[in-house]
Amino acid sequence: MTSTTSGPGAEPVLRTTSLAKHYTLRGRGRRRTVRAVDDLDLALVPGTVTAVVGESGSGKSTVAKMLVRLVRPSSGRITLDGRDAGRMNLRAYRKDVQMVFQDPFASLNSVHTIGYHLARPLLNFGRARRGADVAGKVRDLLQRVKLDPQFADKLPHELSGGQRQRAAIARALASEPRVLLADEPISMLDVSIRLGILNLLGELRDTDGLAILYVTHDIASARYFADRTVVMYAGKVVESGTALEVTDQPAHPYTQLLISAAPDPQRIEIVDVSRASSGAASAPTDGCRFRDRCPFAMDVCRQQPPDVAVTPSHTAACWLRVDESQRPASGREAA
Amino acid sequence: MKFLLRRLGFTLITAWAAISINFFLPRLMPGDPVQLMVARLQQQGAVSPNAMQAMQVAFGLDDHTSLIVQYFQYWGQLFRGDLGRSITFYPSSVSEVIGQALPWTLVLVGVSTVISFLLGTVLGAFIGWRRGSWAETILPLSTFLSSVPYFWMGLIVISLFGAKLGWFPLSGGFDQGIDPSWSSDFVSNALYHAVLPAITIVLSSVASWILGMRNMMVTVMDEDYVLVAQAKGLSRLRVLSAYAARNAVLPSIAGFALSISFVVSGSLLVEIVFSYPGIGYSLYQAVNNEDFPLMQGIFLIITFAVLLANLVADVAYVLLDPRTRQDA
Amino acid sequence: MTISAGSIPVTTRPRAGDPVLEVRGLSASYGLGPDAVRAVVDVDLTLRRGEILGIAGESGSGKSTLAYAITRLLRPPGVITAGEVVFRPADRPGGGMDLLSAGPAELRAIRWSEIAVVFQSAMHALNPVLTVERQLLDVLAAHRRSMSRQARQARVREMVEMVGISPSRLKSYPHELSGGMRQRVMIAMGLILEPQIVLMDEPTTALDVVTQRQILQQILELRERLGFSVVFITHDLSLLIEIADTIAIMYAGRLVERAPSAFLFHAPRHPYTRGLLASFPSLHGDREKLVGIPGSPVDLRHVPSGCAFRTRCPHEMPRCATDRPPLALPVGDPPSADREVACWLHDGRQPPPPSLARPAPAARPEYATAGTSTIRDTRAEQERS
Amino acid sequence: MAETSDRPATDAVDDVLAGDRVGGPVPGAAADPLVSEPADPGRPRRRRRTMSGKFVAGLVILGLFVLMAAIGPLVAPYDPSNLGPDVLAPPSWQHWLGTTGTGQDVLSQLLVGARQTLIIGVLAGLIATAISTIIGVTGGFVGGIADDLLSLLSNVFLVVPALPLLIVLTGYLPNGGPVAVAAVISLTGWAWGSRVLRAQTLSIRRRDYIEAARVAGEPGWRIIVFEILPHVRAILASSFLFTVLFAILTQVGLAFLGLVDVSQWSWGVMLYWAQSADALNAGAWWWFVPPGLAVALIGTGLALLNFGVDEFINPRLRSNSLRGRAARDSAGGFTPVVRTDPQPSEVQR
Repeated sequence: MTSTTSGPGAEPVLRTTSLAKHYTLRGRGRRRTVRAVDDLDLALVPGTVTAVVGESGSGKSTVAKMLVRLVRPSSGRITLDGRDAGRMNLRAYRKDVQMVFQDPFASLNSVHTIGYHLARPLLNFGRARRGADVAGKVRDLLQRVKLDPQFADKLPHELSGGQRQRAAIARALASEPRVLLADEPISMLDVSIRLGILNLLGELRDTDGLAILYVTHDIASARYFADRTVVMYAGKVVESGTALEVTDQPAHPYTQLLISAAPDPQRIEIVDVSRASSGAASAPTDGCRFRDRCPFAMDVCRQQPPDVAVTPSHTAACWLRVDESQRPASGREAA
Repeated sequence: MKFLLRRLGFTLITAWAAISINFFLPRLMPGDPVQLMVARLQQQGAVSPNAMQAMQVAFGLDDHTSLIVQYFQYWGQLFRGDLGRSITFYPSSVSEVIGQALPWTLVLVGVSTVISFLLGTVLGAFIGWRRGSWAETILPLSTFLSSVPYFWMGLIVISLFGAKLGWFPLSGGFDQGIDPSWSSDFVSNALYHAVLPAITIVLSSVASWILGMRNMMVTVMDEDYVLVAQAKGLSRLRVLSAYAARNAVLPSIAGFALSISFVVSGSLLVEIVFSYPGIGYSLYQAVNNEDFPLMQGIFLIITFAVLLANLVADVAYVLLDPRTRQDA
Repeated sequence: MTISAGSIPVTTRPRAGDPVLEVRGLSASYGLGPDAVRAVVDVDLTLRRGEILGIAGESGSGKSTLAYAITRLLRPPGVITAGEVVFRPADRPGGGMDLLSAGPAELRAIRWSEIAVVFQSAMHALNPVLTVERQLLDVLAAHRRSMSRQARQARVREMVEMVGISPSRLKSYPHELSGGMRQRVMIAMGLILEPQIVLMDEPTTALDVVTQRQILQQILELRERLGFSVVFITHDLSLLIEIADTIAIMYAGRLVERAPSAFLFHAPRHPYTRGLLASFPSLHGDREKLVGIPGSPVDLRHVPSGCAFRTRCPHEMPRCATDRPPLALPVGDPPSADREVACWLHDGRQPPPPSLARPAPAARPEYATAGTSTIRDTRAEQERS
Repeated sequence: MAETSDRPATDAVDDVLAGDRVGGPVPGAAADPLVSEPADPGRPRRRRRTMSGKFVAGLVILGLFVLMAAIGPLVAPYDPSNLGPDVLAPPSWQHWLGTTGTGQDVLSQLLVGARQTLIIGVLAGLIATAISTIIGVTGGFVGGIADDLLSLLSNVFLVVPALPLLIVLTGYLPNGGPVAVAAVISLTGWAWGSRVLRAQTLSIRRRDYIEAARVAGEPGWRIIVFEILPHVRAILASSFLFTVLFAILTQVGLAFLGLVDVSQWSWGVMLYWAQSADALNAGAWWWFVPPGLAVALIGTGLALLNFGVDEFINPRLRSNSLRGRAARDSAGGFTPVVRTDPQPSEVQR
């Protein structure tokens, strides 16, 4: 019944169109443009988790920061329910779009109690009025993230990492958002409690129909938690599809590399990744950005590969997926 | 060398600011500074027309050109080394007065500051290295020393080593009987006179270098690379010098800017106590005689000297820290 | 293979599998007196020649403290309060030396030449104001005094090439290198004296997965070639299972389980180990709901009585609160399994829950043995030349 | 007064415990090694330990001087300006600290002068700290061109030698009261604090909790007041103490040169008269020693207090508790072995 308003197939609540962020680095005598994010089309659907997977320097965190409007996009559009986010009042926008930060040891201010952290957004977004109202709502929020209500009076340092991250999630929920951006929400936590946090977010997706963006470097956790996975490399999306498709039948050489490099106790054969040079920092800014690390690189890779549909829900931006006859003459670039 | 270029730019801007302050201050003060000063000087006796003239020139009141024109004229004079005429030592020019005093100060303050910096840094490195050892008992003492006014320390040193023990002369830069020259007699006499003021400056300023270096050392000792150096089985000396102290000294050098103007200010007062024939003592005489051209000239010269010292520190910093050379 | 003419008689040459480092009853605290935090308590461990011994644990498990206590590199207020760390050098058969009673000079001589450390963050572990070459040469200057200047430089070049860095980068300062390159430099530095033991404290945690994999491969290859033993410390158990021969799991400063890695992965005996294994989502198969471990990692300032894990354990029994289980061979496993667990479920008084009683895989995995003789040979050759 | 540490400072135990936590930074979570981080000010456990001996000693010394400033003029045995018959008398029962060249009572001058000295020091400290907070925190928070200009300004003021500038300034200003002197001193004394506060604000501004507060809908002013300022408290305190010390030393210097109203008793003015009357050559140590010693003591008190604050900001600066061989081992990079636990028994095997 809820399938029209949430879950896969529903209308996206938050959309980006050709979103880009370019930084200009000065120094060394010349200017250098870093294309942190380029030409990003993303759709966050209520009741689903979209994972953005990539290494450091892939631009994945910049995506989250642009979506919560902490970073101003260089070009492109963000729309919330079809409305241009750039024209929306910041507070009205953030009422619907909230964020959970990576490091719960850094995202809570050590001088304020957990209760203060939760009360502030309640008041700022008009979800509660001063007085007893706030205390009750704070209790509700804590319960939703499975924390004891007495945590309201504690300071962040009295909590463990997992408890802090739950408190941070509770804060993000205070405005009753429809979109939750989670930037590496478990990477700073102990292994044994990571799944607890992911499961909590998963429950929120199911019960509240939240659209969740899950930014991570860990493709296995994306496979576990996400409905869709988007793989980014050096600011560009190289592959996207359902989480299982992307990890089980990776279509892009970069995704394949990521998967073969990930720790995997069940791995049967050892994959040799020693030839793949590392680092997205020096990636080319034109054509396929992965080509200097790609074992299959061809001349044609100097040109931006199109998004090729592998299945109806799965695309990869790679010339290998384009029939040879369809590829542009490679000699042109070489000349 | 982007870092050095930036520091050079900063130095130029600061020099420009100091010069401009020097120019505008008397001109923008409420009331007529010359009248004010004449009134003050007249309490002490008659004002010579020459002094009046010197003051009017200093404030640009002798002719009635606009402020902007005066500003450029002022710059022109500066480039010719013309800082106006001193009232105290009329008809000597300010440049002459400063020219006579400056070498004394440069040698005394310069050498004492370098000694103090080196001594304090070495001591601080050692105390920070041997945390918890007896060496730390120096800390309270140096805390006390760093709070002592320089000139008062001078008074104590004089009364102890000069008046009471008679080991060193009480004041002056050299004995009256000897004419300044490069003879060994004169040089040794001057050095003899410089011992007490130098001890005063070192004693008063060394403490802050010790404390600063000790704190940096303690912080750096917690860095992983020091642990690695120890894990590598390097000798104590190597760990201390190439790893710990080498890194800890960088902020100390960077902090030179913070302290050098402090030390110089204090040292000027030390000269006064010792009647040492340097810039500080000239400043004292200028203050006592309300000799504004001389005061301003000295302010400029001291600022330039401090800026120069800072530039030297910057160069040292670049030589010691490869990270600043990144954009070379 | 030539029979070594070096000082080591062939007959007593240590074999792969002999202990090279034995830790007995090691305890370490932060601070002294009643406020002291006991970070490592009564740990027994044996590292064998050519072996990769993995130590896994979460925050507060004491795994890093253990590693640094072994080398006596624990910083103030860290203090070692009990135990022995016996290093058995290959060239001193039979006799070992206790690192905890050794003097500074002895320790300094052993450090790096026999026991090297690869630190977690190469960014912070390299001195920012010295060139990479200088820092590598430093080691040789301290330990190979008789080596000529040219020989030292040649050795440095050889080492960086071995870890896949062009010698042209030797004049670089650490900040001019990428994270992966810095970590390689650290590894080259760790191996330059061909130590018998290399301690690796989360050597790849700060790196991207691909770089991490490359560096791990390199470590494995170099071990094949040089035959050193590795103590590999990490929070990432899934990684450890792939590379380690033996794995020790720590919780609240104590060892709770130790087993060959295949046994540990397929047939964990401690509920904590099992919980940890279930905390890593798989890259294969069906998506099942995993739960991790309830509760929070232990706070070393407030360790529960008895078994420290009981407050998070699904199988807690009354005696867990009062008696601390000893580390012992689980009842039901043959002694040849060479494994230990500290859990009352395996003392034979009750059948362990099925999830903790799976049969171990038949064959005991062998760790690499090939390199051990190689390292001795090169040594001997060096001594002759 | 070195600047605070380079790397995030935490309690050593916490360092190690936290170091175990998932082993350090994750790709992309670059720690900024060039910023300092004050220890959580909210921790009562730490606060208790911060009350180190140095801090308490500083408090006691300063308390005594504040008391002196408060009741000094009331308990002074003589009018400090009263000329007495005993000229240049050494300490005696009539005059505990002797008399000046004109027979004035040194003890009375010292007691009365405390108030003026302290008022100018504290006033200058307050004004300078206010200026440095406004300029430093604003610059650090706002960033961009405004920040560049503000930090250039404070750097210029930092480098220009204060005393000669003050001499020129006070020379042109008619001799003013304590407020004027304090104002002029604070004009040259704000830059240090501003620089440190700016650096701190700059590093805090990039912390996650500031961005999280923005996302939680907090307005800018609330972020400055409730999120940033609590974290610069310690630095604010340190900067204030430092400036008070600077102001006291500077005003003593100015008074010594006769650049303040020398008819109002302060310790600097006492030294001015002692110098003018050539007390040194007269051997009248009781004339110039007490005021200088008082300045040095009050400075020591401030510096000790500052140590307490510094150690609060950077707990690593605390003295080590290890002694003897253990300390030597630990300085040499060898963890001390202090066998407090029972020796390993042959157990469980």
